[in-house]
Amino acid sequence: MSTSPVTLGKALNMGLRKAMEDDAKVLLMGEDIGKLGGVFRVTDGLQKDFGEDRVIDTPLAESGILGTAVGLAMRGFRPVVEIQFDGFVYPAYDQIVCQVAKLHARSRGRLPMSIVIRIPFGGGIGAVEHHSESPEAYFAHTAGLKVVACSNPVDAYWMIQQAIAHPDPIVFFEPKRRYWEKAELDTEATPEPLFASRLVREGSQVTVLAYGPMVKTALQAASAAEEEGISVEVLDLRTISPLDMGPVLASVRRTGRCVVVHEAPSNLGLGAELSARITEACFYELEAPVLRVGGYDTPYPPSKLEEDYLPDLDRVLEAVDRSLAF
Amino acid sequence: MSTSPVTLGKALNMGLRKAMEDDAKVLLMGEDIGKLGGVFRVTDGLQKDFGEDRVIDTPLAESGILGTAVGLAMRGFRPVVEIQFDGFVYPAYDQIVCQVAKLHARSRGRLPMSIVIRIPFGGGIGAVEHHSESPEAYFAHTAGLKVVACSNPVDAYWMIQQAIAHPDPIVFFEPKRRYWEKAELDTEATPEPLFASRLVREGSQVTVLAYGPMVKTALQAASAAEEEGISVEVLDLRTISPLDMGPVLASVRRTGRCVVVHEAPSNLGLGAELSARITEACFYELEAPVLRVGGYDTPYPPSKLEEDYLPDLDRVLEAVDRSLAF
Amino acid sequence: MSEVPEPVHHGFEPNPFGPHHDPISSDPIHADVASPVEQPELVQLLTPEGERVEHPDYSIDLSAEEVQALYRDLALVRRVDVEATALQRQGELGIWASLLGQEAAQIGAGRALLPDDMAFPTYREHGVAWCRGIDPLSIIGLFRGCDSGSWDPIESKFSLYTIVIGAQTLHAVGYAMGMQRDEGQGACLAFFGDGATSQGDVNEAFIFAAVFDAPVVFFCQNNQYAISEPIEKQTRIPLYRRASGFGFPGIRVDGNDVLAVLAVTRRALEAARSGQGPTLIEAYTYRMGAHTTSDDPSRYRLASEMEAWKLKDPIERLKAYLVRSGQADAAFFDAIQAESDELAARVRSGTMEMPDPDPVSMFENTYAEITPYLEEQRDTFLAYQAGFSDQDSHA
Amino acid sequence: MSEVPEPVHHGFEPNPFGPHHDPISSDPIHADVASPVEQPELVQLLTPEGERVEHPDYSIDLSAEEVQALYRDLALVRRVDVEATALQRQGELGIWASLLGQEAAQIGAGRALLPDDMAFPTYREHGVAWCRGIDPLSIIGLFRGCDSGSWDPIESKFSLYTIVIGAQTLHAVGYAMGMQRDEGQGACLAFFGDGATSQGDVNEAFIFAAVFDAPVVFFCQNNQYAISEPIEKQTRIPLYRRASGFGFPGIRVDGNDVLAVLAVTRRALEAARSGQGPTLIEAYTYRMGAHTTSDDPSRYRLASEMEAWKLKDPIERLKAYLVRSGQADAAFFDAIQAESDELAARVRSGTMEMPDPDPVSMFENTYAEITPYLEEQRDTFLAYQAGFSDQDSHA
Ligand SMILES: Cc1ncc(C[n+]2csc(CCOP(=O)(O)OP(=O)(O)O)c2C)c(N)n1
Ligand SMILES: Cc1ncc(C[n+]2csc(CCOP(=O)(O)OP(=O)(O)O)c2C)c(N)n1
Ligand SMILES: [Mg+2]
Ligand SMILES: [Mg+2]
Repeated sequence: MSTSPVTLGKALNMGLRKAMEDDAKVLLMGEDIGKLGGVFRVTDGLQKDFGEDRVIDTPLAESGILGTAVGLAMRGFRPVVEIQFDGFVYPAYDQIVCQVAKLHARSRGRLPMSIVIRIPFGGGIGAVEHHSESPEAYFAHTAGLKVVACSNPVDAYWMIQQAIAHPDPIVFFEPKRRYWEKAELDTEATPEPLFASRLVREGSQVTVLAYGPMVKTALQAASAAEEEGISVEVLDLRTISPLDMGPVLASVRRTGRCVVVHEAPSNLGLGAELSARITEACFYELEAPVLRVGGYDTPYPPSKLEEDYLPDLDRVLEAVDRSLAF
Repeated sequence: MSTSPVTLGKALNMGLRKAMEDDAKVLLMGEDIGKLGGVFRVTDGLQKDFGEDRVIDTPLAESGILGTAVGLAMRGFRPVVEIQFDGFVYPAYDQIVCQVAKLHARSRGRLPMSIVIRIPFGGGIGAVEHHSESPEAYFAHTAGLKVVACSNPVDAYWMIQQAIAHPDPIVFFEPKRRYWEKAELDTEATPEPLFASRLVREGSQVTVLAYGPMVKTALQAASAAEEEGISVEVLDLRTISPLDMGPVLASVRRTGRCVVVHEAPSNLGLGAELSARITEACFYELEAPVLRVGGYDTPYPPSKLEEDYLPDLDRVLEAVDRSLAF
Repeated sequence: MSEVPEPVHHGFEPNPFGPHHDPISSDPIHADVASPVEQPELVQLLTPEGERVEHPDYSIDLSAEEVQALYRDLALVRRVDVEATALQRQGELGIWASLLGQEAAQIGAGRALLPDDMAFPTYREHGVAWCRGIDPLSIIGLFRGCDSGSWDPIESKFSLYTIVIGAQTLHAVGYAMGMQRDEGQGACLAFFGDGATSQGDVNEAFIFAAVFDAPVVFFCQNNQYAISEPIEKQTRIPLYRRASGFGFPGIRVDGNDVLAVLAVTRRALEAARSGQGPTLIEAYTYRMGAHTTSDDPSRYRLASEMEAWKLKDPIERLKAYLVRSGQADAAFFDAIQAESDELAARVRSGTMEMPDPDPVSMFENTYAEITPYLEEQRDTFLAYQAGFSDQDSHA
Repeated sequence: MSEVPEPVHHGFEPNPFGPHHDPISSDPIHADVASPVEQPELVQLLTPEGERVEHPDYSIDLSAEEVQALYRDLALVRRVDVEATALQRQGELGIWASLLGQEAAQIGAGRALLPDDMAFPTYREHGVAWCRGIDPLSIIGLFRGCDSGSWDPIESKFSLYTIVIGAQTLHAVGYAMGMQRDEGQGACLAFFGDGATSQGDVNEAFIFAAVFDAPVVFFCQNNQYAISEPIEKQTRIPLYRRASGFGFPGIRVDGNDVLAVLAVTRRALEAARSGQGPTLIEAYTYRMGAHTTSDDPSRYRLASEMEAWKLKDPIERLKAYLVRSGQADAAFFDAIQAESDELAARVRSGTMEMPDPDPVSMFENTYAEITPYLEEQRDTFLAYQAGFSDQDSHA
């Protein structure tokens, strides 16, 4: 019996451990990931067990981390990079967008670029600025990268392993405010594929799309809607780039209505792309335009205001109602 | 009589000169903008006339350029930064996204952040990699920034001055392959406002939205369509963030159909946002989904393939036909 | 803010920045590489035991009142820090970044500033903020989540706290370039940590400052750790030597000796103001507390290390000097203690009473000229909020 | 590629990297700051007049054949460069970045590489590519717009050209860290220009290399300009001294002296391979042509400067040495001339005959595992293309 309740953070830790055991080329790199085990303890104990050569406390320089990860990947290693917080990935943006994303294409497929960039993302933990951002759209707009987000411990465990084993560079978003949430994890189950969305709650009237931290919010909204007699279907996108449109379109064709939820600012957030694709594919089936519930188009506010800023159950419900009113 | 034919590059040069004459706080910063006058000669002669203190050849470091521009802006200057090519803005991404975009909000409005970031963008000049990118969506998704693109010499002359005089940070995109195109410029005319879109060709059947280099392409497509008996309306967006939705929605309400054209990759490009907003606002008026003609979701290809990669007249027409077929 | 005294002014030592000497040896490859193990001497004017010592290059001559004022600064900022840590533990602050152990580095640097100078802090320079007249409650507001720093950075000549490591060093250089271009008489003082020296931005700041001879002093508090990572993860050689690779002077000062820090920083600022460009000061000190209240230093460092540094405590040291030299008596220390407690009480009550920010403020300052799109979002938000309060009032 | 000879191997000089000496003077603030004006001596084994000189620290002992082989390298890469420039002028290439004047720096460095070493070029290292056995036509393909470099970077141990300034220096350090972690016997050689030294990435590369003792040699070709900007816009002091700030050796070598470059680079690579970490080599040279064929150097530099550097031409210098020392006769030079012309002809015809890339290739290598979304775009594209050729065939 291999099932036990673990937190999302612990599941990631277990997944990383498994990936390191399975493949000696897997290395972890980042700031404070060694003795400290990372500020969220996701790498706890790994340096002790795998040594300083495989769990590398790097200098405090994100471009340096990604740039050296590129060199290690060229040499056949599989670096898994931890960015300490979402807001600190930008110094590495050039290396990610111009090098990590492009080297496979530039080398006509000759340079392996198996890099996983782990980013704890999103708000809701009462942090100071730069610690609560949702930069996924920046990466999803970048050809050459793949982008995924886990929402629960079971996915966290499997997806991190799948991401590490995958040949393409992947930006792996972790919902930081869900690190401490628990679920039963069966480490001997057969995982779902990495680049697949999942129907997490069936419903008939409105499809709600979410990923990462917002999946739970969407599910809560669906429960609340049920009490009001509204049947909401919820999909956990899991993969942000490429989008897995099959299940999304199937659901929207059933319900005729769709609401997309994410913490990132609305303007040019994932909701925009989903709206455009769904509308193009389901033009005659849609009963209402795809509606978006996102962060406002302002810098992430001081934490006393984050509850006002972040999409919550009520804002999702409000959008569901608006959709139904069309 | 103040009208004369000038190229887009020259118009920018004249606009910069005028802005520097009008306000002693205006400084230019960048690589090779002094004696060389910039690789596109947009700053030609300005260092000679305004001195090295106001036209600053910086060290070769984009983050350094933007970071020092922030300090100069705090001190009350109005730095106008030249990024040599689109693909070289990423080392400065952190300073732009975390500092330039946020300092007004972080300081509760106390720190002036009047910075213009000039970026020659787009392809079509047969360049090597990193010299043909269209990164506007990255900036448009960033709250705190404003983003505009000029498409012709007249706009170039006025918009650069308006951008410099504006209190907020602006990413100013220049269509590099149009630098050498000429138009009559009346320097005593009254300019249109900076954040306004413009109807550039009237039509009744399909609205085509474009900005920067693609405006000309859209106009060519409209002419070709006319020969086939199709009436295409073309809008030059001019402002990318904020979008000026008024004229866009008015046009789409008239035509019932819309095609968005840009060189940037389609996934999460401006077309996505425009599609989402137009569909939400004109849900019952649309005869077809908003269609997008963009770059493919691959790295910008070697120049021998750029004609295949870039949206052209034919691809716009093809989308117009598809829209009409709905 | 009435609690904060005026900066102490003094005549400056003669300018130490003469023509540079090139120490190239005959063996080119070893010309200027330091040994990785050797620890250089640091400038010290006060031993850990509080004995006043002379230094061949740096001297300082302060009246008893001036030394007392420094002691008062140190004591008060530590007291505020302790209170803020307690407030965080009690759930009043989201997080707190303690300056414990770094008071002398910050007060020495902060008191070296003249009115025209501009300081660029990280997130830990509460002591420098104090010297610039910033109400501690403004600092606390940031850690409580009310704002991103409510002081006026232009008025107070103290820029906003900067959390993205190293970014502010470039702002300082840019601001200094501005000073070169207008009537500026001042210099900039850019703060950063040992870990920050690894960031590209900090190195680019060195380059811009050197190339433009910008009036800026780089003040690195080497508190031995970047969160959990010891200094060896950032550099092979003492940090102050980084400057030599960029062609400007670097110096290491005992960061727990407020007199030495004051003397060294004054001189570097004066050099910057007089057109000699940048200096790098490495204030060698120790973070006696956790990185922030979220951190657990027991995971990465030994208690014995802390014990060793306790003997170098910056406040005990100055106190010993004041006592030993007869410049202060028990009554003085009692008065400071009383003032500290009063200040702490004010900080505590001020924190508890601090109003939450108005939600609509998040829309208001995104731009100097708000966009129609954001106006719409704001109005929708306000209507939505009003809907709730309607509900509330109807319920 | 049959034209390229095997690298010349030699015994290595005794390891020069002993324990470091610290040149700190008694005046701390001036400890290691160089004068901004003074130009340090550079390592030279051949005077501009082609006279063989000795250097106290660096020596080299080559057979006549070996020196001839170096001459051949220099002459052939220059000839290819001239041909490529001509091809660009004739519209066959979009742009060309000439190495004119930098041949000795590149051949000296390239020939110092051993088979296990890995080189990381900028966009100008055609000479190094040559030493790594890359067909010049592969280089030309990039500038013609056919690809981003068609050689196999792993096979050839020559990474892709990197246009984003400085990015490759971090790749080199990462690759070197990989060598430390597997059975690697080699070292990395990272190329960059004088302008690149201002980029954060390059400085971060210095830090990572120093902290991890990575087997990497940083090879900076100081060709005096970053496009139009002279070296003074990037640094106050000679560039090789940058390394001292990071705690590893830096050395300046006459970049127009192929023997000196070879000797210095070999020794630094050997130090790296034997676990002593990084070295910075500044090859002091001159870009005799334009930055690229798009550039107009007359806007920013004087013809007289060029005249002065012509006297230091790297090829003339080696030729003079060969002649003066009787190691080569007219027949040798004639043969090289003939070989050059043949090579140039092959490059020319190869360029003209170079097939355009298959458009569908732009979709194929974006990912190792293509996404369904991109597959759809590819299929749409293919159908759309097919539509046109249908039209064509119907017309
Ligand atoms: C760009 C960036 N990366 C990572 C972080 C997370 N972080 C916050 S403080 C810190 C350590 C800073 O160390 P140091 O510069 O020595 O300053 P200290 O905290 O010791 O004063 C890190 C890694 C950050 N704030 N910014
Ligand atoms: C990040 C980045 N910024 C700007 C450019 C444009 N650019 C191309 S070459 C060059 C000058 C490089 O100078 P240097 O490093 O001295 O190399 P050199 O060309 O002289 O060999 C510049 C600014 C670039 N390629 N990358
Ligand atoms: Mg520190
Ligand atoms: Mg150069």
